[in-house]
Amino acid sequence: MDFTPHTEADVERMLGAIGLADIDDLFAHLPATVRIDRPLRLPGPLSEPEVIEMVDAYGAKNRSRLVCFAGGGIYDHYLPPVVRTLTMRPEFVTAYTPYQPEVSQGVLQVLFEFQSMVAAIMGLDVANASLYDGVTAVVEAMNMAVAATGRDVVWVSRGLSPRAREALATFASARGIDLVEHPMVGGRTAWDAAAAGPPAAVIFGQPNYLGIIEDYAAATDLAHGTGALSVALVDPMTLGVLRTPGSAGVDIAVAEGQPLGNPRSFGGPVVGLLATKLDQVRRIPGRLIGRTVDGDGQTAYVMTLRTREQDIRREKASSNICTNQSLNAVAAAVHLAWLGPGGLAEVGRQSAAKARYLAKRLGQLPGVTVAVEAPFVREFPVLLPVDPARVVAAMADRGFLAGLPLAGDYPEFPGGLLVAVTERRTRRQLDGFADALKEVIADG
Amino acid sequence: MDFTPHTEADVERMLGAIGLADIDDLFAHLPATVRIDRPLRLPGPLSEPEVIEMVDAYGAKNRSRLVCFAGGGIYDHYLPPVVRTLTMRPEFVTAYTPYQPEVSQGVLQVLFEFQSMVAAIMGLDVANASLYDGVTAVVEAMNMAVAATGRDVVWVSRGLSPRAREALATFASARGIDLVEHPMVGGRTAWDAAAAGPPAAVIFGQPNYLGIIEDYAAATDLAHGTGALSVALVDPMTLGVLRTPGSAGVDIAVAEGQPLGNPRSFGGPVVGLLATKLDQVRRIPGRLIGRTVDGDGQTAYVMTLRTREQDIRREKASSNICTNQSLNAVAAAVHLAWLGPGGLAEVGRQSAAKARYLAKRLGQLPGVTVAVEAPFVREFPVLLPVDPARVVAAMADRGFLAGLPLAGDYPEFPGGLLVAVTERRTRRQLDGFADALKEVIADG
Amino acid sequence: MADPAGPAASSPLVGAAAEPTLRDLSVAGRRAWSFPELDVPGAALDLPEAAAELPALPEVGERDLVAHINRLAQRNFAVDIGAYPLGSCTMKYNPKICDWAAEHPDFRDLHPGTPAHSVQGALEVLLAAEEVLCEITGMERASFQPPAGASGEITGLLIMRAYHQERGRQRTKVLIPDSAHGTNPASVSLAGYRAVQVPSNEHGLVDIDALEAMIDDDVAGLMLTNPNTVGLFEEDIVQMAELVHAVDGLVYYDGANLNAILGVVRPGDMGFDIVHSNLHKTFATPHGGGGPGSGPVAVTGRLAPYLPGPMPERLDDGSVGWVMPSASIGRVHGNHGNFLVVLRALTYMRALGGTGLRRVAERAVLNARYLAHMLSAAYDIPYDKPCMHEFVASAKRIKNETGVRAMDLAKALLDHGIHAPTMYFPLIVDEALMIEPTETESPETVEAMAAAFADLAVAARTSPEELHEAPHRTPVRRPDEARAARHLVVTWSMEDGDD
Amino acid sequence: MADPAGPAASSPLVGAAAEPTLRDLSVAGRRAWSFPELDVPGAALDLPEAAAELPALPEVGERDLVAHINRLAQRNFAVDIGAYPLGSCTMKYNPKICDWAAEHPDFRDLHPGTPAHSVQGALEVLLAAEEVLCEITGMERASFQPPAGASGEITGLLIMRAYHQERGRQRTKVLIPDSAHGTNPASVSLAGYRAVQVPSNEHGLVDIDALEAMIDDDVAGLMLTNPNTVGLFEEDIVQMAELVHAVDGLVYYDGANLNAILGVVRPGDMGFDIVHSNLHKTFATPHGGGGPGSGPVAVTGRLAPYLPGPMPERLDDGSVGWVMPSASIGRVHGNHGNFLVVLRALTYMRALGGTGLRRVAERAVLNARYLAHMLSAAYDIPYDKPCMHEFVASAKRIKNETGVRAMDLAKALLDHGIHAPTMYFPLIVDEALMIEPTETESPETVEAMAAAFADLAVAARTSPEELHEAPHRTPVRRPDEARAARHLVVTWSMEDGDD
Ligand SMILES: Cc1ncc(COP(=O)(O)O)c(C=O)c1O
Ligand SMILES: Cc1ncc(COP(=O)(O)O)c(C=O)c1O
Repeated sequence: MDFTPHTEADVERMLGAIGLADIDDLFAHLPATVRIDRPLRLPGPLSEPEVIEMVDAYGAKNRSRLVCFAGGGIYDHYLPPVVRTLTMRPEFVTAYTPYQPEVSQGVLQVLFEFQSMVAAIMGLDVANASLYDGVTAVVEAMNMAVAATGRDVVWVSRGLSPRAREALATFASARGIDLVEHPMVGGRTAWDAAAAGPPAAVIFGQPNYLGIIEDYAAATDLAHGTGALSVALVDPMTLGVLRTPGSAGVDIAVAEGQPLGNPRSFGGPVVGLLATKLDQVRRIPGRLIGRTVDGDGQTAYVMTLRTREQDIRREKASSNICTNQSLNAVAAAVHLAWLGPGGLAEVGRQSAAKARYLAKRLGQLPGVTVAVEAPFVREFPVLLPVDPARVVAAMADRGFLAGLPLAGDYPEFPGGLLVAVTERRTRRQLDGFADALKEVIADG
Repeated sequence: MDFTPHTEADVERMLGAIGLADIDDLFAHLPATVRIDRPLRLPGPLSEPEVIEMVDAYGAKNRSRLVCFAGGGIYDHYLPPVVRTLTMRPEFVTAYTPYQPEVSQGVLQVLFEFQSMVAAIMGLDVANASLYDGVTAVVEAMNMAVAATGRDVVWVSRGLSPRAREALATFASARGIDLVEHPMVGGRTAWDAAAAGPPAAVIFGQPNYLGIIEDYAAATDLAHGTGALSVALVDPMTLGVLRTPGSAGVDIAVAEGQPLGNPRSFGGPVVGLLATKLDQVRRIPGRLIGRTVDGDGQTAYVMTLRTREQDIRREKASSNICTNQSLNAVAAAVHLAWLGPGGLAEVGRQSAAKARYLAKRLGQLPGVTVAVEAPFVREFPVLLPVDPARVVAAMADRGFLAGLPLAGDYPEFPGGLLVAVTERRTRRQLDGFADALKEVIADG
Repeated sequence: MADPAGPAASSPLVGAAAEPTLRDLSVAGRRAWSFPELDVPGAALDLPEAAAELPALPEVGERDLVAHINRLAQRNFAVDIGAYPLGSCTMKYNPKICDWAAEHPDFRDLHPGTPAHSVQGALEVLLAAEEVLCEITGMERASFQPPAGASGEITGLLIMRAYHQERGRQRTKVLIPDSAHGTNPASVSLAGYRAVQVPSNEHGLVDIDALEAMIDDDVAGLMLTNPNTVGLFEEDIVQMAELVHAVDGLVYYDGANLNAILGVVRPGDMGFDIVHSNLHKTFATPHGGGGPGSGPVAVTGRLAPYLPGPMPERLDDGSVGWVMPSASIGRVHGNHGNFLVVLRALTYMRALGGTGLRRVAERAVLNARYLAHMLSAAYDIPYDKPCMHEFVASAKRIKNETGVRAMDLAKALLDHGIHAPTMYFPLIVDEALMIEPTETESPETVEAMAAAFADLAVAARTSPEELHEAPHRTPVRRPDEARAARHLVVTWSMEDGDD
Repeated sequence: MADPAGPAASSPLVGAAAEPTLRDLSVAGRRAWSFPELDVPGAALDLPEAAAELPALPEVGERDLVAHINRLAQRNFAVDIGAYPLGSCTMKYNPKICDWAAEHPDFRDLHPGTPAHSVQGALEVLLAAEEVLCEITGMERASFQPPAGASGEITGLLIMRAYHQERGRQRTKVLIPDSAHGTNPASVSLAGYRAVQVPSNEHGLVDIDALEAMIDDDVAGLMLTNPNTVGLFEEDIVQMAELVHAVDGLVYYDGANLNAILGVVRPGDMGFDIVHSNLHKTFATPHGGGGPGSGPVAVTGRLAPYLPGPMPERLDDGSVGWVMPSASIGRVHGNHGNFLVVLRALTYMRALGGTGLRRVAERAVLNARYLAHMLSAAYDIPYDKPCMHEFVASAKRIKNETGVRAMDLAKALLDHGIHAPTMYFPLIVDEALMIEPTETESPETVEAMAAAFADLAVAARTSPEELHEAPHRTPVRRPDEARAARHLVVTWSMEDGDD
């Protein structure tokens, strides 16, 4: 295929106008030693129907229709078609970052509404216009806390997503930040007030990676007692049934926003949410949309507090983020509006009720126990009598994505499998899952 | 689900404003004898996820992925995704007929471009803004010819689509129009100049229903010799390789436009095309878009020659058509522009070459013969040694929609199967089809 | 817009320039199409009647094509942009879930010639939709072959004709109220009947005495819209039906707009024999700028044998097959009608259920009644009967006092961000503005309509000339329609004539 | 627009009113959501940390939500509407077939935690894309974990750091030209390095003598964009790389915009060790109003062990699995990066093939060179070297003579139906207008850009005040950005402050 409109005659004419004889002359001033005198060795070109054939062929090698019980930040919630329909408007899809507000009010206002709704569900003052994902949002929160406190130690719950802890490790060392891990006891963080400090931040998951509800006060009091910022990685789909992090004293709340408007997408593109208190607004990473008026007094939206950003502040910027996940934020905004207060509550209520139902069913299977006593919301760890990796493989043959094995991240749970439930799972699927698991375990 | 925005409070308030106490009072003035005092006995209501479940369940009972060799007006050509993307813009999908040109320039201009491109591929002066489908377009053409000539006899080739001949019969009798059928010999129409007449129209298919190329001059000379209008039902996807009906002297060319921009859709919605000469323009049925200027001299498009239409002319209208197939016409326009001259020619060339290849392969199978000698374009009849209906069923089990049995429409071809080929069929599919057919025949 | 204009100057966001046509954008050698190389022997085809040259189509690349169509879309108003109170057109919001259904590959990619055993799902959809439609209309059987309302009308009238013919009668007249939609008389003519107008009375209803006087045994039937096109319910409907039945005529219900009666009254209970309805008005198919639609015809048991065919039927083996009704009028569409539109309608009817459909009627009427009430101060509402889902207001008084016509008011409404109502229809009301808010508009939106209309009534007095010039913000304004007909340019190959 | 305004008054087609927010549209009790009844026992949950009240979200029905978002979309410019010559942003047209691929259910519905055996197709896509990217850049291995260019930069710099650390060095400096994109210095700081600016010479290229003087063994590496941000090719690149390598520093290629060099030159052949590229600029992912993107990092063989992980690898059994590189810097994204963007890129790269990618470079440069040539009459082109895919023009002379600034010209361009170029970047050029026509614009469109710019140069002299006021047709004009920062309103719950 060819997406350049130029005909040979066009090329001739244009070359003539700029006084060149041959198309290669465009590159005559490049050092001959580095110019390549051969075509790139690549498959293709393909016609459009052949491209479709290729993508279908790759796709056929995926089991994309497994009934999903995997979570860990990415969930299979119901996504109404209207969200894609609206999000895929070409005016959103093919616009750049809204540098020219006169012709960008659409993107700007939707992102303003996104910020407003994210701040609302978090119970905090302000939110930014999106980050890459939940895990990098945790890293940005760490950087905010370090900048805010001038400290270089960060306390991290072992219950925080292992992926987030890995990313923190990747970015902390280069900047000389020490990460101190606090253990879990009975599925909840056992904070050690005597750990090396003082910390810039106290970071935990709510619910934590095992799906267990942490004690908010334990973390936020600890943080505030030491003058640190409390940072919570929350599950947005539980915010209809759990109190807001803001109301619980969290200073920076971050989240993996995928379940809001975005398909699982093999993990990307998704969207990171970050909300905080007004006093931290000048340390917020990335885009921030503000409301103002234009010359005629007309309401208008613009990117604001730009001096935080890399293109203005360069090496002193609050973050290096530039391109973010705007289109995914648009999808999240549309989905949040579709859900409204009642819908978000219903998602939480049904997911939790169905998770309990499944946990009960699984707990009755021979050799299977729910790993911890502590209350969970919609995701929970079970201990299996058989190697979870083998169980997941066998369950896939039965049409289920059974969950995420825990042993790799938590050796303390050798037979552990993390099972997630959403409102989308029907009772038939829950019962089918339990029955299939029973068979698989029986087969050993 | 509920798509009315009213809350109970809204309803209260509004009823109060108009002085009513109860919502049922809105209907108090209706005769009590006919008011129903029970809810309608219907399944539902369903939530959105349940609606999806229902549609998926019905869909699962269709074999929608059969490799398609059926034609007869509806074909499986390659439909580029860009056509749907553009056609489904909500501004096209959710607009009414463009009665207010000031806010309808989008639909009006696309339909003007549709008319222009349809006229171009037909080689005629003017085209309308769409009819229901190809078959009803034939009926409209008959009515135009009757109005133009004041005659009440119409000559019809037996090679014309049986569906079109059935529809002509449905509508002719009520208006006292006699249909005279002209036989086929060797797959082509054997016109009988001595048939009862004089005719208002001479109607034939090009290619005819068997896929055979008719002799244009035989039909048009006959028509013009008797002062009738010649009417051809053409296959738009062959117009890149066959001459235009206009250049061949056809007065009214009609077509099933489905392959232009529209999926097979179980036969509807599709789109009927109708093009004719300028001297017939005031008899054209349905919408016609014209170009003009507005008060500021700005180019503008409007519906024109409205006095032909039912809302103005009422019982004297050229047709009763009102709602037509605009959105399908938009899709056809986008697809025609995507194809351009080269693409339409390539579709015709490849479809024809592949049809010949398959006909050759099938002709080599034991007991199978190509039914007629005469040259075809991309669809052709074969005679099978086994009941075609049974063959089609057995081929479906092998993943093919083998074609359309002929015996019902043409008893003279008891073992006949009409096989259609498009550019989309790969050599692998063509060979697979031949191999599968061989097996099926062998199994009897 | 500033000159010279860049490509996007026709986008209302930044300009008001005319959008060039594809032919203006065409450059020899450009292309969007892309196919694999031919993978079978491609010897010269040497076909008879072969083309001498390539089709005269424009040559554009994908990039220019995409931008062109997107810009054109932005130049069009639509329900999904804002309120569209176009009377008799039922421009309600249609749920996106129904669009999803119509795009479902298990239906979208079906060939109509697929044998019944391989399309049981599609046939069951037709049966299920038929059941719902019959319960709503109080009829026995329904055919979905008619692709639109007008097609439903001619189908129903051919059934009427077949009914009388079988009884050896050559009746010639079909009675139609003077307020009838234009397709009614047009369909009557196509069916070989003569349309005879029944006058309306001062209440906007059929003058039943006049009707009675017209009844004789040359009357094949009566064709009626109820609620009629002025939005009023024909209260004497039962008597009217009896009058027609007395001469063994048939009563036809134009149910293009069922919104107002869903779950309230049923044509069958009122004495109707034949009912067509517009799925594209009442049952969740957006209008697509003029289609596609679906105009199913439902009939009483005794008329079922005349329905067009083939019809889907549940067979003894439990599967669904195609069966030709015993006395079928024949085929009225090339395939099975606009099937995907029927699928949309079924999803909508199931999503709402009986209670939801009744709610549609209640709120459609409530919105109309509420709006009529708010307008009655500044506009004449010619009839004293309470309206159903729509109503007609007259600008006659305003015109007499200010010279501002219904057309001026309709155009000016566009400047208020609301689509114009239907103008000058029905013909029995001077300076008619026919207004249908529909049930999917919120009270706030209905109030915004009322405020805009009120504002216009004032403006008609304060600045009539401004209204004569309206609209003021749209990319084109009052195109010259007379010129369009005089200097006919209906393809880009025709020379633009000039005055 | 006329008051009172109806709902669509914010659609540029009929009005210029502000669009209300969802909060303005919210009415207690409205809803769009719809779920089945709970089908398991739903006893009270009594969770700890339970919510006391419902989330403070707006309440709107589907109809109002749909119209609201559609109206907002119409208030936004986009490539699919018209030309968007925004320098350094590569706002080219992206083929719809790539959108189709990104929506493919076999990929869209995959959970990232699915074991490798069930997602072989996805892993093969990653391997295939890696191969192509390595051939294009002349590198050995590449990671697609970085979700955008800036993320690619920090990833590359952490690899640089790991390289030196493994060799027991604590280097502190990374050299960056003064023309570098803002993300470069920001990333350098995040990587724990100090960014040291290398000056440009009068040709707009890196001053190689100044560079040589800065080289010492405290230099971890050099970070370079080539073609640089003024659109010129760094002709001394080979020597520069040698200078840095001489102290065992690493040379980093900011390949955010590869358009100009596809199939022409390869960073690897120029001596670069680390390359990030932006799939969302060069490889068919539209920009989405600010993302998502994908910023893969490709490296030479010796640096492959440091890449983030896990990486997809072909295993002995022929399947593809996840493997952690031996000295990996660790994880930089929660999952596998923006996978669907990579899928788009692969479809694009395959559709074009080697010849097609070279054509992209040729025509991107041809369009830029042609436009620069046409502009040179009225605008200063500060450097004498031939440009690559983009160029910088300076409005300095115009400003001095007329007071019209680059900003005025950029805004006025909108009134011509063309998006504004990048303004005031790079910082080394006064009144910079950075212009990138891209290869997907036709010669006619490029000529329309030239005509518009020429018109503006004239207008600057004839009617400067009109340009100070531009744009004139857009729904809002020159919003007060200072006020936005002074009276911060970043959510609808914050009080709008007033001056
Ligand atoms: C009352 C009435 N009858 C008949 C019709 C004709 O229906 P259609 O446009 O689907 O042919 C319409 C709609 O235009 C109508 O409003
Ligand atoms: C030269 C250059 N480098 C780096 C970047 C940053 O890339 P991203 O916005 O994807 O983070 C960009 C684009 O903004 C760029 O143009």
